[in-house]
Amino acid sequence: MSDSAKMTMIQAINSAHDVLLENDERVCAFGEDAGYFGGVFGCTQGLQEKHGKSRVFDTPINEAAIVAMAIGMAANGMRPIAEIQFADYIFPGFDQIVSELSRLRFRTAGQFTAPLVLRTPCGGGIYGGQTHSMSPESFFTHIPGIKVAMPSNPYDAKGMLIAASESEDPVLMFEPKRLYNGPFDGDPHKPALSWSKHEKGEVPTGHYTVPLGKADIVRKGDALSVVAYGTMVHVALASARLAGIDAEIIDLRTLVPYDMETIAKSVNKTGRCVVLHEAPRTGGFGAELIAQIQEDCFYALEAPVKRVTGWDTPYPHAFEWQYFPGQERVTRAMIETLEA
Amino acid sequence: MSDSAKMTMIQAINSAHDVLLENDERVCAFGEDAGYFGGVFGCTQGLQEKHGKSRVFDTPINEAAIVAMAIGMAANGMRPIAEIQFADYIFPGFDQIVSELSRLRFRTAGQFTAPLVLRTPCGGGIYGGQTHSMSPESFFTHIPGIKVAMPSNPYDAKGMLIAASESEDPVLMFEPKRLYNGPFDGDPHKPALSWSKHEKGEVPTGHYTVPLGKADIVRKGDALSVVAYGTMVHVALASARLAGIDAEIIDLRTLVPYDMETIAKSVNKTGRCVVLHEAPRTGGFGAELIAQIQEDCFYALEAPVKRVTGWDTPYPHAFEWQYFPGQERVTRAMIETLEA
Amino acid sequence: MTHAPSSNTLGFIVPEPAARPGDTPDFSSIGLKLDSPAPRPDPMCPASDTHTLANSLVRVLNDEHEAQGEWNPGLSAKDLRKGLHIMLKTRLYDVRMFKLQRQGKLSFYMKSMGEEAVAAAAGMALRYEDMLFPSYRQQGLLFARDRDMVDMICHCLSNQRDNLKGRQLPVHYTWKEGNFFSISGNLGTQFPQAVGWAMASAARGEDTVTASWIGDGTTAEGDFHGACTLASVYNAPVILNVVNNQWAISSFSGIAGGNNATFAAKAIGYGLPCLRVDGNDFLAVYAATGWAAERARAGHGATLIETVTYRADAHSTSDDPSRYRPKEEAAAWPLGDPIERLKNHLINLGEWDESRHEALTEALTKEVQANYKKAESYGTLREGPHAPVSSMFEDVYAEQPWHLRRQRQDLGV
Amino acid sequence: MTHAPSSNTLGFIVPEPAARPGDTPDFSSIGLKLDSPAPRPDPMCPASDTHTLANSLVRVLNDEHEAQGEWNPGLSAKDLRKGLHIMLKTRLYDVRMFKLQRQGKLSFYMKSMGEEAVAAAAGMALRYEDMLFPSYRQQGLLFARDRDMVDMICHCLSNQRDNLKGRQLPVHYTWKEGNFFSISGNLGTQFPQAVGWAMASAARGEDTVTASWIGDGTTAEGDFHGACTLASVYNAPVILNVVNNQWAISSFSGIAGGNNATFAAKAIGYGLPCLRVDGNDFLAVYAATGWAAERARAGHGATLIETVTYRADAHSTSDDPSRYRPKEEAAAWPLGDPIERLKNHLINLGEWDESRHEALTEALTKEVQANYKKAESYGTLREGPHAPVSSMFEDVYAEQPWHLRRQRQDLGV
Ligand SMILES: Cc1ncc(C[n+]2csc(CCOP(=O)(O)OP(=O)(O)O)c2C)c(N)n1
Ligand SMILES: Cc1ncc(C[n+]2csc(CCOP(=O)(O)OP(=O)(O)O)c2C)c(N)n1
Ligand SMILES: [Mg+2]
Ligand SMILES: [Mg+2]
Repeated sequence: MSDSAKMTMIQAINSAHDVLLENDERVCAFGEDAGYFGGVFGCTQGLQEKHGKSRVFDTPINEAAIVAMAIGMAANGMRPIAEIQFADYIFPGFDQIVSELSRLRFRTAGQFTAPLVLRTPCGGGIYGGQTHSMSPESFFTHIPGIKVAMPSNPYDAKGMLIAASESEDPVLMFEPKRLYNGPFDGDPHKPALSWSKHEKGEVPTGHYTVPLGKADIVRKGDALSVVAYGTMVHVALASARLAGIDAEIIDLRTLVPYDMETIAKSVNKTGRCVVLHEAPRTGGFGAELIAQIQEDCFYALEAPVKRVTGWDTPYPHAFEWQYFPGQERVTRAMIETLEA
Repeated sequence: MSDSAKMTMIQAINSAHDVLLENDERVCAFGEDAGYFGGVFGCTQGLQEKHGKSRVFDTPINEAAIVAMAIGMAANGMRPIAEIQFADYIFPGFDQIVSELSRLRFRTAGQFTAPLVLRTPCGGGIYGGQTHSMSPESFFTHIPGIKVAMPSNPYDAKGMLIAASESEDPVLMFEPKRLYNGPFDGDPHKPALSWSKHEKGEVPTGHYTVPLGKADIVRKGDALSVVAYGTMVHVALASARLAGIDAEIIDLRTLVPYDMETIAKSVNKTGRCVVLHEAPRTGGFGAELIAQIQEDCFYALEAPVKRVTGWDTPYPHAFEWQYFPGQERVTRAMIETLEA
Repeated sequence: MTHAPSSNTLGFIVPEPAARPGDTPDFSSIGLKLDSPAPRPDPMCPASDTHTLANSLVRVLNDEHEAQGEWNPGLSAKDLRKGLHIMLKTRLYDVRMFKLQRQGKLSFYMKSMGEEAVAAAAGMALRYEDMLFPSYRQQGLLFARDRDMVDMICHCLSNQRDNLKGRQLPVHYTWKEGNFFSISGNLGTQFPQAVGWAMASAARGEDTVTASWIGDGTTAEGDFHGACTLASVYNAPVILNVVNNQWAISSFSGIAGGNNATFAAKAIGYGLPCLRVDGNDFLAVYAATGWAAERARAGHGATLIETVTYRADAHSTSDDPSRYRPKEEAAAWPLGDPIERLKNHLINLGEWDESRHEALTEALTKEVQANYKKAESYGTLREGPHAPVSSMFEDVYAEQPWHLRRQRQDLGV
Repeated sequence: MTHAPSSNTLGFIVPEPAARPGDTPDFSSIGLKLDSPAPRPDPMCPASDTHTLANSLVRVLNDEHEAQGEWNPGLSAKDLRKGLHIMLKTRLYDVRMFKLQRQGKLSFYMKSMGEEAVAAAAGMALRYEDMLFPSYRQQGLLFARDRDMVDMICHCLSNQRDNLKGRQLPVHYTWKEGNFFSISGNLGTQFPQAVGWAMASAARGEDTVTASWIGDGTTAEGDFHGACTLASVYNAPVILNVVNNQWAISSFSGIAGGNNATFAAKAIGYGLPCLRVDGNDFLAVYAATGWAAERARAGHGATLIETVTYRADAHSTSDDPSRYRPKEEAAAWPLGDPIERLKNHLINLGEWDESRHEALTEALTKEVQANYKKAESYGTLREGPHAPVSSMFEDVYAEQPWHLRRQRQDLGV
């Protein structure tokens, strides 16, 4: 059994890189400011010094080129892990992801593949304004051929990143930046919490994986099911606890392919469900989950499945907490669903 | 009352441009091959000759630059209508759409706006393979700040394009290319039909609008509701007719903002619903519709809302008709929903 | 500057700056030819006549603080003092705002310290009707156009007087009345938009010019290429400025390709004219901007200008430059400080002196402080008051559609 | 070629080709200096030593069909005949496939008529281990690497032997064993990918080279800029080819900026070396490719090559060029036909004659026909047989996830 240590999510992600770079010479990591500096959040800090400049390096500011370079390298036998500095800035690379990365295996009938990881910090809660706060996961869940994941804690972040890099498929990993340094339960007025006091802040220092495609039931309950991922997992937990609701809370972890088996089992048991995400509502990933839930669990459902989400507006700087789907809204949705 | 004429969808779109260019000197139209040649489908044919090179012109092959140029022009008082040659090629411009076009009014508190139209042919059915067949509308329905539309016939195409260009909001109009030259009911073995025999092929030659945001009930019925848009409207009509199902068929026409009032009224009446689109299933726009339908009509629903969609794969060249959600699958879904 | 890579071993190269923390600053490799002043071609010349300028440097102020050479715009002492005023105001504003961020009053801030001449001189060289598409480091343009500083601070505080209703990060100004476009947080996106704006002006037969600014790092984005392509193809009346301040965030200009060619040289491949300018020389930036504006206004199309300068402070309040470059680098920067240089030039001319400078500094410091106090009276980010919460659901569309109305109601506002 | 735009009225310019349908073809403006042959710099030279070549033309075969000058690669008669063979095979294959599309056997086709030398010569100049990232107009590379023509046709027919299982449009070949990447329908995307591939080769210390090709129109895409930036910054062993065949679909090279600078000149802004080559001169393309490959293989990084040629036929089977350019334009193209020129050169050398040429033409025509017959026996797009329908759900992911399994079951396959 390997040793473990208290880690923040940043340290856990850093450690995943380190393990991967150590174990597999095909792995390399790059991105804007990701080399010498180690990334604006420090996720690759110290790794260039340790593993060398051709393994961990800076890139020009061109997200399309970053993705394309990663595709070319991955197709040619490497295992790149590319950082997009903020999820808000992934869109110049969208074409390379939709048109190229996701289809390479399919259109070449498996002759060429691009097993790589794109990772990027997402979500609000740090007063980043509309260009440092987006949760754009839903744009990517509609792309056949890539896997999409979002961990909610250091343990999962490391295990999923290792699993992603070892997967034969391209994986896009969104990292809720508000969770980087501590869990966040949606209450901005409370002092910041630390991962060191959280059980998922205890992270093995060596190699391990958390499988993609498997959700985690983070709280057992019988009254209703809550499907969440990323920061919203913590908001759901706090809301249920504070309101004393016997909610079963599912941390989805992987969005594509999502763990419908776990969701359906829970919803078939509880008969009620709320789906949460920070991204805007219309066309958000919650819609997909609900469409599938109502199809697979229709006869068990005793109330409509509610969504609690960000609004259909850009993330407004001054209204961070009116935008963020916090405890009040989550609790209200749970109660309404219980009473419906 | 203005005169009317038989028009294909291409001619109707061309006529909309013509009317707009004639009426409003702020209007201009451009795109790859859209100038001298008049577009690879002919949607702007003859317009450069008639209105001049500074009104209708060719662009470099750079979809990001096309969108950006249109934004700059629109912000500076023009009313650009830009063609993206195929919807499959819109993604290099995705960043300009998500990060810039959609947010300009919001982030400037209304000081600057970009009232422009992006139009692009979408959808399969012409053996275009995976890069000339996409229906990417769902990527855009998750972007607050733009309107998204997809007409299903020449009359609507012209009226909606004029409405779009006269709207103060940016509008993205998807044109199902399989409908350009005639209605298509999903049966590839039948000889191609012509718009000249279709009532919606009769198009006023002058100015008129079909309002954005309003769905069209193209067939009244009591047994179940079918929500469709674009080519799938015709497939739904043919399927209901051939199977003798008393379906109410709603041509959504505008996806954002969608006409929930019309949908809810119908579903509350019929208690059953099927949602159709050609785009892949996971994260498709059908999911949004279903999530909202089950929320707003939960107690009226007698069966789960089914989706009939393209598969979660790229559009495969040789399996055009196995991929396309044709009459057989649509009929089956209607029957299953009726029997559920 | 263009050279064959020195390696002939295999493996790819990751460029490194000449100095990292602990090293002695070294600017010998950046190819500044300070001795041979660049000639001034006729503004209506063929683009190719400017291409040798890609590897030289347009300068007016020499090391003795004299204005010299063909590029000397011959500004009056009054205008020179105005330039100094704008730059100094920019710097003192920045200093104060940065400090206020540290005190928790603002969420974020970005200074333009060391590169104030870029915006101040361009702002003065352009006409008020000329349209500006700046990046986040040209706040000087606002001062050049006399924007109310209280309004600027109110924006940075996201308070109830913020003309952007609290929707944007600090520093991301918009000011339509001043012909100042909306600053985007997304790098490079405004460059091709500026070309579109310029084309619309041209289409209406106006003789206004549009100018845009991006950083050295941002030239790597696809939008840079799109802008240059559009500007070249359509002969748009636009000035495309690359502010080469040597650094992106932690990555130096070599990571954007700056080791292998100047940023001005990128014009050559588009057949655009280019100027490479001493960005810390107020007069040179003024003259170069004027040259490009005159050309564009006459229907001769776009110019790419590289202003060579140095980001003398952190990238933003989120940054710590001592982690990736020597602390002494700013002081070692061979082109000096733009304020000092213009000040010394004015003193040389007998049109300024140390005590007037001190007095101005003090007056501006007080002005900034007073303006801050006034702005704060309209609220702060943390304490409010802000725009009404319901305004968050406005301006997404021209009219609020049903789903946003529902969402607003759901929030109870 | 770089010049000041002639307009000095306001309004933007939309460039027009010199001739439209009905006009007399006119290539006087495209700036081909056929008289002054380009010098051949040392392949290890500084990039800047090549930059004057951006406005000249690397040629070996003169108008008298003699091989001359520094760039003459001195190929053996055997190799010259091989080149001729590849080009002729490409052309006859194209002609036949185009016709078959017209007969409804294929859904779509794209010829490379008039520009066969580009792929044939590069294919021969590179090593088999060198990696190819072509566009859809370099089918000649496959012939240069002796790909089985039956396999190629089976792909175009989407039949059961199609190595892409019917998933791709015709002409969008992939052939891993031949170190031939997947052709994308999306323009330009493969250019920066090729740089990434090259970097991986370099990282492993291999001395293979990667080559990619895009068209003149495609240089406008952001990915072109991304590729050049990456290639320059990381000194990647890659050859970036711009095939300037004068036309995109209906838009001429001026709409991509080609009126204001050559495509080769775009290298200058990246500090990359460039070569501008007579693309209809088999020997020149061979020599230029060899030069760039030698440079890259030695660790001196990337080269941008512009091959100047002419798309002598329609863009694709969906196109009708007579609607936007004079029918006689191909015949008026000043650089002639690549096959004719190499043929005449061989005849000049006494290594070929008309009757051998006729015999080869006949043999290749028969070969193509026989291969088509054979390929057709494996099925056609319309009639099948194809890969099993269930294969549509494979290769989306390495393993089929539950939702695709469900969808497959839903289709009943
Ligand atoms: C598309 C995009 N990618 C990344 C970022 C993050 N980012 C903000 S500023 C910056 C560095 C920009 O450097 P440069 O262009 O040189 O401008 P400077 O800050 O030096 O003025 C980066 C990478 C962004 N804002 N937008
Ligand atoms: C991203 C993208 N935009 C548009 C198209 C449509 N399209 C296909 S080929 C073509 C013209 C390309 O011209 P060029 O690059 O000169 O190549 P050529 O066909 O002449 O070899 C266009 C516009 C596309 N395939 N991909
Ligand atoms: Mg910079
Ligand atoms: Mg071409």
